[in-house]
Amino acid sequence: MLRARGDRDLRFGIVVNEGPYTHQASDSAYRFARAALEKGHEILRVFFYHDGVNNGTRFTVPPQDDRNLQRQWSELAEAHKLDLVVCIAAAQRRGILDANEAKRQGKDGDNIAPGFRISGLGQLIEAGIQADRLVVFGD
Amino acid sequence: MLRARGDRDLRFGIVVNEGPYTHQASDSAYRFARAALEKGHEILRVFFYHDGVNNGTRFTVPPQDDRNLQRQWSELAEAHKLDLVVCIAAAQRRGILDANEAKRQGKDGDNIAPGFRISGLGQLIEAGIQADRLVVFGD
Amino acid sequence: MTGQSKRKKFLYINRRAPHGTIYALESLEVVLIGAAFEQDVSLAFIDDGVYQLMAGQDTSGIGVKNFSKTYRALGDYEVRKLYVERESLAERGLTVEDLMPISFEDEEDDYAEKPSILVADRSEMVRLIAEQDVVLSF
Amino acid sequence: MTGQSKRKKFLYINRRAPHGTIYALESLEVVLIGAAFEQDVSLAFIDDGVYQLMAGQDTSGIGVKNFSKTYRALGDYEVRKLYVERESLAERGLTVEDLMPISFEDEEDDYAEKPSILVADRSEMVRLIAEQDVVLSF
Amino acid sequence: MPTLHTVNKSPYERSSLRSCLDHLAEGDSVLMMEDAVVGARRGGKFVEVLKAARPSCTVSVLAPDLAARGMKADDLAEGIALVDYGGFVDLAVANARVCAWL
Amino acid sequence: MPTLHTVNKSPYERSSLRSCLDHLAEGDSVLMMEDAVVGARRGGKFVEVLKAARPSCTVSVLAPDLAARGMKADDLAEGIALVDYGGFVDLAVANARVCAWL
Repeated sequence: MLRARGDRDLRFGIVVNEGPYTHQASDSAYRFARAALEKGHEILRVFFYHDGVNNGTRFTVPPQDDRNLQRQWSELAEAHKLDLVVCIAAAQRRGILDANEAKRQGKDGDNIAPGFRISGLGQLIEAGIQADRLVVFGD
Repeated sequence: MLRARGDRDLRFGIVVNEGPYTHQASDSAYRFARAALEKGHEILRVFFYHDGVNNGTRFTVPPQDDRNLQRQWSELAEAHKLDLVVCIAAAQRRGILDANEAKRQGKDGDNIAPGFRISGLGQLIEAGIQADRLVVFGD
Repeated sequence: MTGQSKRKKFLYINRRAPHGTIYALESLEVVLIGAAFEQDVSLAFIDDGVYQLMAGQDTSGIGVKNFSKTYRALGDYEVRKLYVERESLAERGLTVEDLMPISFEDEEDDYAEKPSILVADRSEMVRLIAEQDVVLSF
Repeated sequence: MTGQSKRKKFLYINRRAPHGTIYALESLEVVLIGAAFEQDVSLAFIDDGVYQLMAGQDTSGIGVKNFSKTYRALGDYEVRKLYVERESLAERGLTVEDLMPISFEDEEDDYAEKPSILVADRSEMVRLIAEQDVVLSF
Repeated sequence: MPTLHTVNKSPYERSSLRSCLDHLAEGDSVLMMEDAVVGARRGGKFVEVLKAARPSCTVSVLAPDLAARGMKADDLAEGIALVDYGGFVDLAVANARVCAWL
Repeated sequence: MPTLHTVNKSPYERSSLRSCLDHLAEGDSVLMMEDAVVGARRGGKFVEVLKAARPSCTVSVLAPDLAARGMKADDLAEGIALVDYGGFVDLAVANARVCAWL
C-alpha cells in the first residue's frame, strides 16, 4: 500500500457531517479516505462536524457482526498518521468530551476515542485552504 | 397545571427518533408532551430510538444562550414522573451508557443523564399496546 | 383503557431505501422484538421502502451490515403480511420479480408455503392505515 | 502546493430551511469563524436555503435559538456576497422583499451602505460554483 | 375513525407531503409542522397540490413553526387552519391514530 | 476546470439530484452514490431527467453502493458509468473542486 507520492498526488481534506450508523456518510468517507491513501494521495485532515462528532466517542458497542466505525477511524489514523479533528462547538452540543474539556466544563468523565482530538472550526477552514480538494460527506 | 383527568384524557406514548439540536424532532416532542400534560393527558412513556438516544447524555454543554434539551427532558420527567426510556440496541451503537452497561461492556465510564433509563425495544411495543395514541417525532 | 388485554393492530411503514440510513435495519429490529408480543402485525413498503426488499443485495463493498436476509425469516416470527405498494414499484421501474421471494408455512393449511409479499394498490394502503391501532413510521 | 499563502475562494452553499435542522445555524458558525482567515467568501442560498434569510423569524414558540439576526452582522465580518437564487425564490412565491435587509458599509466608497444580498439567476450560480477553490455544502 | 397525518419536511426538499396526501382516507387530518410549514405559503408551488387533496380532509399548520420561518397567518394559502401545540394534541385525541410521514 | 458534483440521496425522496443537474457547467461530472444510485435504474422515473442534463457532462454511479441495493451494471440506464471508490478519488482529482448536494 505504501508508494512514493507522485506529481498527480494531491492533499485531501475530508469533512464528515453525520454520526456513525444512522447515515452512510461516515462509511463513505472512510472508504474514500482508504482509496485515496491507496492511490498515494495524502489526507491532510478529517474534520468531524454536525453529528459527525459522534464518530469520536469510545463508548460505542456495535453488534459483534457489524463494523465498529470508531475503531476503523482510530486504526486508519494510527496507520497513516491521520489528523482526526472533532469540532469543539458541535461536540459541546452533542456530548463529546476529552479530559481537558470535561475538566473545563465540570463534567465527571469524558468519552473521546483514541486518535481523535477536539479543536475549533478554524481547523476546517485551514483544511480548505491547505488541501487541494475538500470532500464533504453528509446527509 | 395540575387538574383531574377527565373522560377525554388519553394516555400518550411518544417516540423521539433524532438527537438533540441537529433535528427539531426532540424540541417538537418536548413541546407536544408539555401541551398534552397541560391538557390533563397522561404521558405513558417517552421512547428514544435511532439517534434519539443521544438526547440522554449528560455530557452535553450547549451554548449559554441556547436551550439545554437534555435538562429540559430530565426536569419534565422529574416534575411529572415521566418514564424516559433509551433503547439499549440503539444506545450501544451510538455510545450511550449507564453504569450497569458500562460495567457489562468493559467501558471506563458512563454518560446517561438523570431521569433516563436504558431498556429494550419491548418497551416501545408495550407503549404501543398500552397507550391510546403513539406519536412519532423524527427526521 | 384496556389496551393491555387486547390484541392490537400494528403497522410498520417503511418509506426509505436501505443502507443509506439505518432506519430500515432498526425498523426490522423493532419488528423482530415486537413479534414476541403477539400483536396483529403488518409491514408496509411505500416509496423508496420497496428497495428494502430487493433481491441480491450485496453490501460487502460498502462495509455496511447486510440484514436483507432477515426479511426472509419473518415468517418464522409470525410476521406474514408484507404489503408492497404497486404504484411505488411501478414508478421505480420495478416489479415484484425484482424483490426477494419471502414466504411462510401455513400451519392451518398443511404447512403449505405461501407468499408473505402482497402487492397492494395505493387505495388498499389507505384502507390498511385506516384500520390500525398503532402506526410506526421509519 | 502553496495553498497556505494564497487567498482562496470559498463558497458556502445553503439549501435547507432553518430551524427544522441545525445545518443553517452551524453553517453560519463556520462562516463567522472563517472570516478571520481573510479568504474570498461567498454565500449561496439555493432551494429551501432562501428561507434562512426570511425577515421576521420568531422562534420563541419552538424554543429553538433565533440566530437569524446574525446574518445582518455578516458585513462587519467582511462577508458581503450573499447570492440568493432567483428561481428558488420564485418557485416558493417569495420575492427579495420577503427577506431581511442585509447591508454593509463600503469603506472604499465613503462608507456608503450597500446591499449584501445579490439576487442571482441560476446561470449565475453555475458560474459562481465554477470559479471556486472550495465549496462547503450544508 | 380517521387518522391524523403529520408531515415535518419541506415539500420542496422531500416527497413526504405528496406521499402523505396520496394516502389520505375520507375525513383524515393533515398537520404540517417543522420545515413542512413552508409548503403552505400562498403563491408557492404546493398550494395546488394541497387544494387537490381529498375535500373531506382538513389541513393545519403548526403556528409556532410558521412564525419561526418568518411567516404569518396572512401568508397561508386559503383553507389552511392554524393550531398551536395544544391544537396538535387535540388533533391527536380527535383522530384514532397518528401516522408520521418522516 | 470543471466540478465534480456528488449526490447521495434518492431522487424519489429528495430534490437534490434535480437541483444538482440544474446547476451543471460544461464538462462537469456527477457522481451518484449511497441511496442516490436508485435514480439511475433503467425504467425508472429519473432516467429522462438524467438524459436531459447537459450533454457535455458525465454521470457515474458508485458500484459498491449499487450492489448494496441489489442492482447490477445491466440495470443502469444507458450512458451511465460505473466507478469504485478509487474511481471516485480519480474523479475528485480530475476536477478542480467537489460540490456535494446534501
